[in-house]
Amino acid sequence: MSYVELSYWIPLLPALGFAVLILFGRSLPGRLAGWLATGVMAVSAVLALGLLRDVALAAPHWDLAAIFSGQSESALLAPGSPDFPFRLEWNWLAIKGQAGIPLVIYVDALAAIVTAMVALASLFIHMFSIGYMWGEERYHTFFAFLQLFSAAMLAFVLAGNFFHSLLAWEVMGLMSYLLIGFLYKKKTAQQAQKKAFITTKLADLGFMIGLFWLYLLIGNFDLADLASEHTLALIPAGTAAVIGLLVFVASVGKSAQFPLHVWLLDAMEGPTPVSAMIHAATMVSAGVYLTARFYPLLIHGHALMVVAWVGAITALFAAVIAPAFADVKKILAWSTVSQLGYMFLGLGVFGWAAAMFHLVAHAFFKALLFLGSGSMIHGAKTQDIFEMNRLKKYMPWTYLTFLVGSLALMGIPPFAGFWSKDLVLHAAEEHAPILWLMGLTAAFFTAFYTTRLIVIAFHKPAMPSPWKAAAWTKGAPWLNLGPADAPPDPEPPQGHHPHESGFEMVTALVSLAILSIVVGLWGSPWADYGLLKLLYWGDAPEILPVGKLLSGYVIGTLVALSGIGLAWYWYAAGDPLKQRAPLWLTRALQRRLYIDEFYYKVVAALGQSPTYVLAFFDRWVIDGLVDLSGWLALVASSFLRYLQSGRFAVYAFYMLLGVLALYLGGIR
Amino acid sequence: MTLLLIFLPIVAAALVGLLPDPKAEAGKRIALGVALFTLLASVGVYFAYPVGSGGFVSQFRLDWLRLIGSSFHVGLDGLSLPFVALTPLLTAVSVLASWRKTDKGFFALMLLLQGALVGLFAALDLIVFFLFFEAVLVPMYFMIAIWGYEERRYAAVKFLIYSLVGSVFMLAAMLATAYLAQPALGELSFDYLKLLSASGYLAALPAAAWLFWGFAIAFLIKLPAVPVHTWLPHAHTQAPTAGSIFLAGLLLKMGGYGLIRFNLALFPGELKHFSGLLAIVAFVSIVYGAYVTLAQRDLKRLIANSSVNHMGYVLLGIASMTAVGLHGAVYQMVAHGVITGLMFLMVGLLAERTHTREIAAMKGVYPAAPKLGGVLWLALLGGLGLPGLAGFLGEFQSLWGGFLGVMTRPYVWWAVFGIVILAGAMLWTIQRVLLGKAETEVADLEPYEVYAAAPLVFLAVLLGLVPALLTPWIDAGIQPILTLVQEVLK
Amino acid sequence: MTLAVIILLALGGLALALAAPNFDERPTVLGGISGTIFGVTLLLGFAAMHESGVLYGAVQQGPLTGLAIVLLSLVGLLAAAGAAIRENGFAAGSGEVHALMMWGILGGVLLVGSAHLLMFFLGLELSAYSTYVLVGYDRDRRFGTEAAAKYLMLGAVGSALLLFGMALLYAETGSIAYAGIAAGLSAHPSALAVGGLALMLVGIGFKLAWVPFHAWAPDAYQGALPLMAGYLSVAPKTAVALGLAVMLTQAFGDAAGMVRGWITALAAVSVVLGSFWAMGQGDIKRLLAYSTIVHMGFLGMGLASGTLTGYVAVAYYLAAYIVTSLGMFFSLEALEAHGIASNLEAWKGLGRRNPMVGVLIAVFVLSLAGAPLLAGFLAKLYVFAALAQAGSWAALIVAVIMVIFGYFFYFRILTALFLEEPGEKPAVEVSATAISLMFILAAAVFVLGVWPSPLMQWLKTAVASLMI
Amino acid sequence: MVTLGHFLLLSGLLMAIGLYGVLTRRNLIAVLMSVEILLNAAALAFVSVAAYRDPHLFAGQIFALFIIVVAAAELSIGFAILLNVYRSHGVVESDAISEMRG
Amino acid sequence: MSLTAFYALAAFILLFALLAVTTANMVRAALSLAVTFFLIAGLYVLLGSPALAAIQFMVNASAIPIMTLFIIMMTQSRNSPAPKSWQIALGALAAAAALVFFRVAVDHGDSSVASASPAVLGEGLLRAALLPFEVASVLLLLAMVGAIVLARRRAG
Repeated sequence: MSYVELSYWIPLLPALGFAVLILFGRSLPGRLAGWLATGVMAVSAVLALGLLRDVALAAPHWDLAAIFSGQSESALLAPGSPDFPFRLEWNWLAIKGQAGIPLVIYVDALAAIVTAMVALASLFIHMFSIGYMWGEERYHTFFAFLQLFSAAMLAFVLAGNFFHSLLAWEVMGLMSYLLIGFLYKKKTAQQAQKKAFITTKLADLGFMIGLFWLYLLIGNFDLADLASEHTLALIPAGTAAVIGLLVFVASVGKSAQFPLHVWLLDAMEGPTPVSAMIHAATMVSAGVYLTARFYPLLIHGHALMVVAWVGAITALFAAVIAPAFADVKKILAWSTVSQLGYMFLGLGVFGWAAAMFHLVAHAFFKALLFLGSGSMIHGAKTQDIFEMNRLKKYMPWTYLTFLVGSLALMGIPPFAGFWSKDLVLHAAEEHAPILWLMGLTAAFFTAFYTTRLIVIAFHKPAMPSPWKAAAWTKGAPWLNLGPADAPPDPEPPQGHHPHESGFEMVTALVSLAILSIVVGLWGSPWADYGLLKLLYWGDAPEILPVGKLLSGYVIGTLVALSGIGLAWYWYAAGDPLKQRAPLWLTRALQRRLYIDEFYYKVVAALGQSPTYVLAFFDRWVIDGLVDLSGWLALVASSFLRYLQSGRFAVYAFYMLLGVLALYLGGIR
Repeated sequence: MTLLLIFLPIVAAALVGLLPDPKAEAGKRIALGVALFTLLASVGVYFAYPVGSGGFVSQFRLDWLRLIGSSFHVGLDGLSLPFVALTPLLTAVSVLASWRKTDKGFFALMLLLQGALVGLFAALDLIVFFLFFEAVLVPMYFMIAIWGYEERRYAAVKFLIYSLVGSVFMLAAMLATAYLAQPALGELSFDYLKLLSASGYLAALPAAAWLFWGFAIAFLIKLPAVPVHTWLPHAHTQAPTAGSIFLAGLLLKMGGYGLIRFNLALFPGELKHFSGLLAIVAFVSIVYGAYVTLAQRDLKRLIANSSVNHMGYVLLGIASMTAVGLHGAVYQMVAHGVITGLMFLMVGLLAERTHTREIAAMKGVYPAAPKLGGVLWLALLGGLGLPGLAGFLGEFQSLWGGFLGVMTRPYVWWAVFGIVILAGAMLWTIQRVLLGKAETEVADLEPYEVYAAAPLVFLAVLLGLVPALLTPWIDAGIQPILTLVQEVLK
Repeated sequence: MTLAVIILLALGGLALALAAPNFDERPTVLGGISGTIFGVTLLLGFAAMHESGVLYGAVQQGPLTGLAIVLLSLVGLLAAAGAAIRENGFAAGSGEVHALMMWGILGGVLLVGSAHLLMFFLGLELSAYSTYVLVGYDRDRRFGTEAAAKYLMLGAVGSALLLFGMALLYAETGSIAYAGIAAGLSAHPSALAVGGLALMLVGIGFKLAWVPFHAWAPDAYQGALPLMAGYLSVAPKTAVALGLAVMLTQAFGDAAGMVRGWITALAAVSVVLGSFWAMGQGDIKRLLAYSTIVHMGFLGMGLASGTLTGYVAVAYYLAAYIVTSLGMFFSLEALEAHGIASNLEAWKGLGRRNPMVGVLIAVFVLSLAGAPLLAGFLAKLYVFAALAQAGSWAALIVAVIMVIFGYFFYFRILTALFLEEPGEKPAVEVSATAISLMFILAAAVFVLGVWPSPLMQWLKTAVASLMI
Repeated sequence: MVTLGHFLLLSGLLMAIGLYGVLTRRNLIAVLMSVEILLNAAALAFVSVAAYRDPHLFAGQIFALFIIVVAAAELSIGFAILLNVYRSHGVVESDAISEMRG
Repeated sequence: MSLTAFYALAAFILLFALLAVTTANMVRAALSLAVTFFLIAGLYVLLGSPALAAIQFMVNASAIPIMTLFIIMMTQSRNSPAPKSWQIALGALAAAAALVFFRVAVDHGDSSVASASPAVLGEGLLRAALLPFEVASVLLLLAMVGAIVLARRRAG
C-alpha cells in the first residue's frame, strides 16, 4: 500500500476529527480534545510525509547544475515514474453529456510538498494550542474548527478539480471567519470576521466566473488538463489573460494582497494560533498556490506582469507600514502581507519554483513567529511590544525560537528566508530590475521592523506605549464592515511578571524553529537544491547562473544587515520612545494609508447605497401597486354599488337599456 | 404507492378533523405518525427508482373527466421524486416544530397540505396538476390566517389572491393548450405525456407565446420572481412556524417545478425566445432580493426576502436551458427547501421564545442558547450559499449553467454580486442576533425540537458533500426533457 | 311519463293547497306529502328521458325534458325537506309554500319542454308567479314585502317585453312554434327579428338575473326567507337555463349565433359587475344574490359556447349549483331559525361557536368559490373548457380573472366564520334535521366534485339531443 | 289601407307610453296600470299579426287570450302584494320601497 | 278596413293611454285605462275577431279597472305624486328609445285581414292549445292561492 493510495485520508482524517469534536467534544475531559486533534494531525502529517517520500521517488529530477550552465537539453536526470503525477479519481457529481465534477486527488511535487508543509505546520500549531487555549470557553470547538480548517486546506492542496479547489477554498474562508470571531462577544472580533469574509467572498467571485469561463472553453474543471498544450490551444490568449486575472483576483483577496489586504490586519482579532495557522502559514498562501496552479493560463495570456506588480507593491507597501505599529501581532500581519507579496512577485517574474520555495519556507518561520508572539502574549498578558518587559530574561525559549524565526524572515543566512527570498529577488532582477529594487527596499524594511520588534519586546523594559493615544477606534456607518484597530483589551494587569510558556507550546516552537532551518537548507545550493529539483518546472528560465546568484546573496544579506543596523542604532542603542516620525506620517501609516477608510466610505457605502432605496421601492412601489390595485377594486366596487340604487324605476330603466344595447349590437 | 403517498395524508387529515375533542393530543400524534410513515415510504420509492433507465414509475391512471379528456394520472420520475420525498420530511419537521400547539385543525391542515403537494408533484395530467395547485391554497390560507402573527389576515388574503391570479391564467393556458393540441393528438387530452408528444406541434402554434406566459405567470408568482414576489414577505412573516416551513420548503418549489415540467417541456421554443427576459428577471431577483434582504428589521421577513434571492438562481438555471443549469435549479430548490426550512424552523422557535421578531430586540442568542444559536448560525450560513452545505452546489450549478447558456451569460457576470450582498445580510444578521453577550434568558432547544432540526441539518450537510444522492435522479428527470427540447428546437 | 308528471304536479299542488289550512300545526306532514310527490316525479323523470314525441303539440317529450324533471324534482324534494328546518312552520301558514313550489316546479318543467312560445310563456309565468308570492310570503317582513313588490313589477315589465318580443318574432316568421320560428330566421335577421330576439332575451335574462336585468335579485334574496331565496336561486334558473338551451338549438335557427353572442356579452357583464357588487356586502343573502348573478354569468358563458361540452357544463353547473346553493341557504335558514341573522356581523366566530356548522358552511362557500375537489370547481372547469373549445378566449380570460374576485368575496364569509373572535356571543345549536340536511348536501357537493363521471355521462346523454 | 305596419306601430306607441308610465309613475298602482298597457300592447300586436299573417291557426289571437288571463292573474297577485306594502309602509309609493340598496 | 276608423281609434287609444299614465288623479287614470282597453277591443273588431273583442271588453275593460278602483280605494291613493324630474328624463328617454326601436315595424305592408270567428278561436283553444289552456287554469289557481296567502294572517 503506497502512501499515494492513502492520500485521501490526509484531509479526511481531520475532517472526521472535526465531526467527532463538534458532536462529542463537549464531553471530553480536560485537554483531551486538544490532544485528540493533535494526534489526528500527527497521523495526517505522517501520511503527508510518506506521500512526499513517494513523490520524491517517483518524480522526475532535473540536473539543475546543467541548467545553470546552459545545457538544458540534458537536464532531465530521471524521467520519473509513468504514473506520475499521481491521480485518484471518483465519480462525484455526474451530469449526462457534461464532464460534471469528478472528485480528483492530484499529487505532483508541488502538491506533495505543500501538503507536507501544511500538515506539519498544522500539527505544531495544534500542539501549541493545547496549552495556549486551555481555559478558554469552547475549548473543544476551537480544535474542531482547527481540524476542519486543516482538512479544507489539505483538500485544497490535493484537489485535482478546480471546483473542489473552490469548495475547499470557501470552507477555509468560513473557518477563517469562524476563528477570527472565536471570541464572539467582542464587537471588534465580530466586525473583523465579517470584514474578512465579505472581502474574500467578493474576491472569490472572480474565481467562480473564471471557472465558468474556463469550463465554457475547455469543458471541464480539471487541474491537470489546464497545463496541456492541447487545452491551452482552445483558449485565445486574451481570454486566457482575463480568466487568469479573474482567478488572480480571488488570490489577491485570499492572500491579502494590495488592494484587498485590508481584512488581514483585523483578522488578528482571532486567537494567536489562528493567526499563525490561517493568517500566516497556510490559508493566506493558498492564494499563491492557486495562482501557481493557474500558471499555464497566465503565461499563455501574458498576464504575469500584473501578478508581479501587485506582489512587488504589496511587499514594499506592507513592509513600510509595519514599523508604524506597536501590536506584535499586527506587525507580524503586515510582515505576512509583505512576504506573500514576495511570493507573487516571484510568480510574476517566472520564478515559479522560487516562489513556491518561499511559500514553504515562509509558512514555517511565520508560523513560528506567530506562535512565538502568542507565547509572548501569553506570558506578558499584552500585545503591545512597548509594554512587554525584557522578555528575554523571563522567556528564554521563546526568545531563542523567535530569534530563529526573525532571522529567517530577515533573510540572514543560513535560515530559510535567506535562500527562498533571494531566489525570488534573483528572478526579479533578471526580468524587471525595478521590481527587484522594490523587493530589496522591502527587504531592508523587513529587517528594520523585525529588529525593532525584537529589541523593544525582548531587550527593553516595559514603557508606556506611545501608540495607544493615537489608536484609531472609529466605527463605521451602516453595514459596519469596519476596521477594528482598537486597543487590545483587556488592559494589562499592573505589576505582572512574565513567565515561560508550558511544555506543549515550547515543543511546538522548537520544532518549528528546527523546520525553519531544515527547509531552507533543503532548498539551498549546499543541499544540491533538493527541494528545487522536485519543484523545477519544465523549461522555466528562472534559475540563474551560479555567479550571479552569489552576488545576489551578498547584496540581499547586506541590505538586511543595514536594516538591522539602523533599527539597532535607533532602538537598542537609543531610547525607543525618542524615535518618532513626523505626526502626519505616523498617522497616515497608522491609518493604513487611509485605504480602509476608502473602502468604508466609498466602496462599501456605494455597494450598500441601493439597499434602503430598493427596500422602500419594494414595500411602497411594487407592493404598493399591488395594494393599490386591490384598493382600486374596492373603490370601484363601492362606486358601482351606487348603481344598485334601490329605485324601481331605475332598475326598469336598466332593463330597457339592456334591450337597446342588445338591439343595437345585433342590428349592426 | 403514489396514491398512498397522496391520499393517506388526506384521509388522515379528515380523520384528525373528525376527532371529537378540538384540542386532542391524538391529532398531532396521528399527523407525526402519518408523516413519518409516508416519509419512509417515499424514501423507499426514491431509492427504488431505476435511475439508469429513468421514466415514470408507480403510475396510476383512472378515467376521470372523460368528456374533456382528463384522467387522474399520477406518476413519479426523477424530477418529482426529490420533492415527493422532501414533502413528508418537512411535514414531520413542521409537526414537531408545532408540538406545543394543540389545535387538531392545525395538524389536519398540515396533512392536507402534504397530500396536496405530493399530488401536485406527482400529477401527470394538467387538470390534476391544477387541482392540486389550487388545493394547496386553501389550507395554507387558513394556516396563515388563523394561526399566524398579528397581520395574518392581510398576509393570507394577499397570498391567496396573488396565487389565484397566477393559477387562473395557468388554467386558461392549460385549457387552450389541450384544445389547440387536439388536432395533433387526434383527441382531446390533458394528459401530460400525450401533450409532451405534441410539443413540436405546440411550438409551431401562433398562440404559443400566450400559452407559455399563461403557465409562466403562475409559476413566476409562486417562485417568486421580482416583481411579482411581494406576497412572499408578508406570507412568510405572518405564517406560523410550520406554515413558513411549508411555504419556503415546498410551495415555492411548485413554481420552479412547474417551469421545468411545463414551460420547458411543452414550450421550449418560447422559453428559448424569452430566455433573455427571464434571465433579466432572475438577475434582478438575485441582486434586488439580496439588497432588500439587507434592509429588513424583522428576522422572519429577512429570511423571507432571502428566498427571493435564492429562487432567482432557480430561474436563472432554468432560463439557461442547459443540463447544468437545470441541475442547478433542481438542486437549488431541494437545498433551499432544506436550508430555508431549517432557518424558518429556528427563527420560529426563537420568536416563540423571545416573543418578538425584531432583530434589534435580540442579542447574544448564541451564548444564551448554544444549540438553538448554533443551528441557526449554520442555517444562516447555509442561506448565504456556504460551500459544504447544500445551497452552494445549487447556486454554483445554476450560475455555471447560466454562464453556459448564451442568453443568460451576460447576467451571470452581475448576478454573482448577489452572493456577496446576501452574505453581507446574513453575516450582519448573525452578528446582530447571535453574537455578543447574552442579555436575556432564552430557553435552549427541547429534545423534540432537536429531532425536528436534526434531519434538516444532516441533509443540508449531506447534500453539500454527496451530490450523488440527488444528481442521478435529476439526470433521469431532466435528460428526457432536454432531449425532447433539442428535437423541438431543431 | 311527462304527462303523468305534469298531472301529478298540478293536482299535487291543488291537494296541498286544499289541505294546507288543516295542517298549520303539523307542517312536516305537508312537507312529507310534497317530498313524496317529488320523489315520484323524480323517478318518473328518469323514465321520461326515454320518451319521444310532442304532447298535445305543446310539450316535447324527451331526454331534455326528463332531465328538467329530474333536476327540478330534486329541487322540489330538497326544498320540501328544507321546509322542515323551520320546525314551527312559517308565520303565514306552512302548507301553501309547498303548493306554490310545486306549481312553480311544474312551470319549470313545462318551460323546458315547451314546443312553442305560448307554452314557454305560460311555464315561465307559472314559475315566476310562485316566486313572487314566495318572496313576499311573510308579510310581516318589511324587506320581504318591498322586495316582492319590486320583483313583481319588474317581472311584469319583463314579461311584457318578452311578450312583445314574441309578437315581433311571430310577425317576422308567422309562427309561434319553435320549428316555424327557426325556419323563418336567417343568420342575419331583419331588424324586426333582431328586436324580437332582443326583447325575448330580456324576459329570459330577467329570470336568470343577468346584468342589466338583475336588479331585482339582491332585494328579493335579501327580503325573502332563506328557504324561499334558496328556491328562488335554483328552481327558475334551472328551468330557464335549460329552456334557453332548447330555444337556442330549436327556435332560433340560424340566428342562434347572434343570440349566443348576446348571451356571452350579458354573461361577461354579469360576471364582472356581479363580482364587484358582491365585494362590499355585509348581508349574506344579498351577497349570495350577487354570487348568483356571477354564477349565472358563468353558466351563460357555457350556454353561449354552443358546444356539447358547453351544454354538459351547463347541466352539470345546474346540478352542482342546486346542491351547493340549497345547502348554503339551508344553513342560513337553520341559523335564522335560531336567531342568528344572515349577516357577517352576526356570523362572527361561528366556526368556533359550532365547528360542525362552520365546516359545512365552509364546504358550500368553497364550492361556490370554485375550490377544487368540490362540485363548484368542476362546474367552472367545464364551462372554461367549453369556452376554450369554442375559442372564446376573451370570455375565458374575463371568466378566469373574475374567479379571483370570487375568492375574494366568498372568503369574507369564511373570514367571519373562522377568523373573527366570537366575543361574547353564545354557542350555536342547530337542529338535527338541519345538520343532517346540510351534511347530505355537503357530501353531495364533495362527491360531485370528486367523482362526477357517472353523472357526467348521464348528463351527456341527456343534452346530446340538443346537438342534433 | 290599414296594414300590419299600422297596428305594429300603434302597439309600439302604446308600448312607449306604457314604459313612460312605468318609469314616471310614483304610485305603484299606477305603475301596475302602466304594465297593463304594456301587456295590452303586446296582445294587440299578437292579434294583428294573427289577423294579417296567420289566417289558418290564429295562434296569435289565442296567445292574446292567454295574455289577458295572465294579466289578470298578475294583477291579483300584484294587488295583494301592494296591499301588504300599504300595510307595512303606509303608502304604496315607489319612494317607500327603496330601502334595500347597494 | 276603414283607415278612418283605425286612425280615430288609434288616436283615442293613444290619448287615453297617455292620460292613464300621466293623470295625477288615480281614479281618473283608472277610468282612462278602462277607456283605452275598451277602444282596443274596437281594434280587435276591426281585426276580425269579435270573440276576442268581447273578452277584452269583459276582462280588461271592465273587471280589471274595477279591481284597480277597489285597490285604489283600499290604499287611499287619491293621487299619484308628480314624477320627479329624473323620472321624467328616464321615462322620456325610454319612450324615445322604444320609438327608435319600433320604427322597423312600419315596413310591414300586409294588408289583407283574415277574420277569426269565435268558433275557429274556440276550437283552436281547446284543440291546438289544450295543454296551455289547462296550464292557464293552474296559473289562475296559483294566483288565487297566492293572493290569499299574501293577504291572510295566520290564525293565532
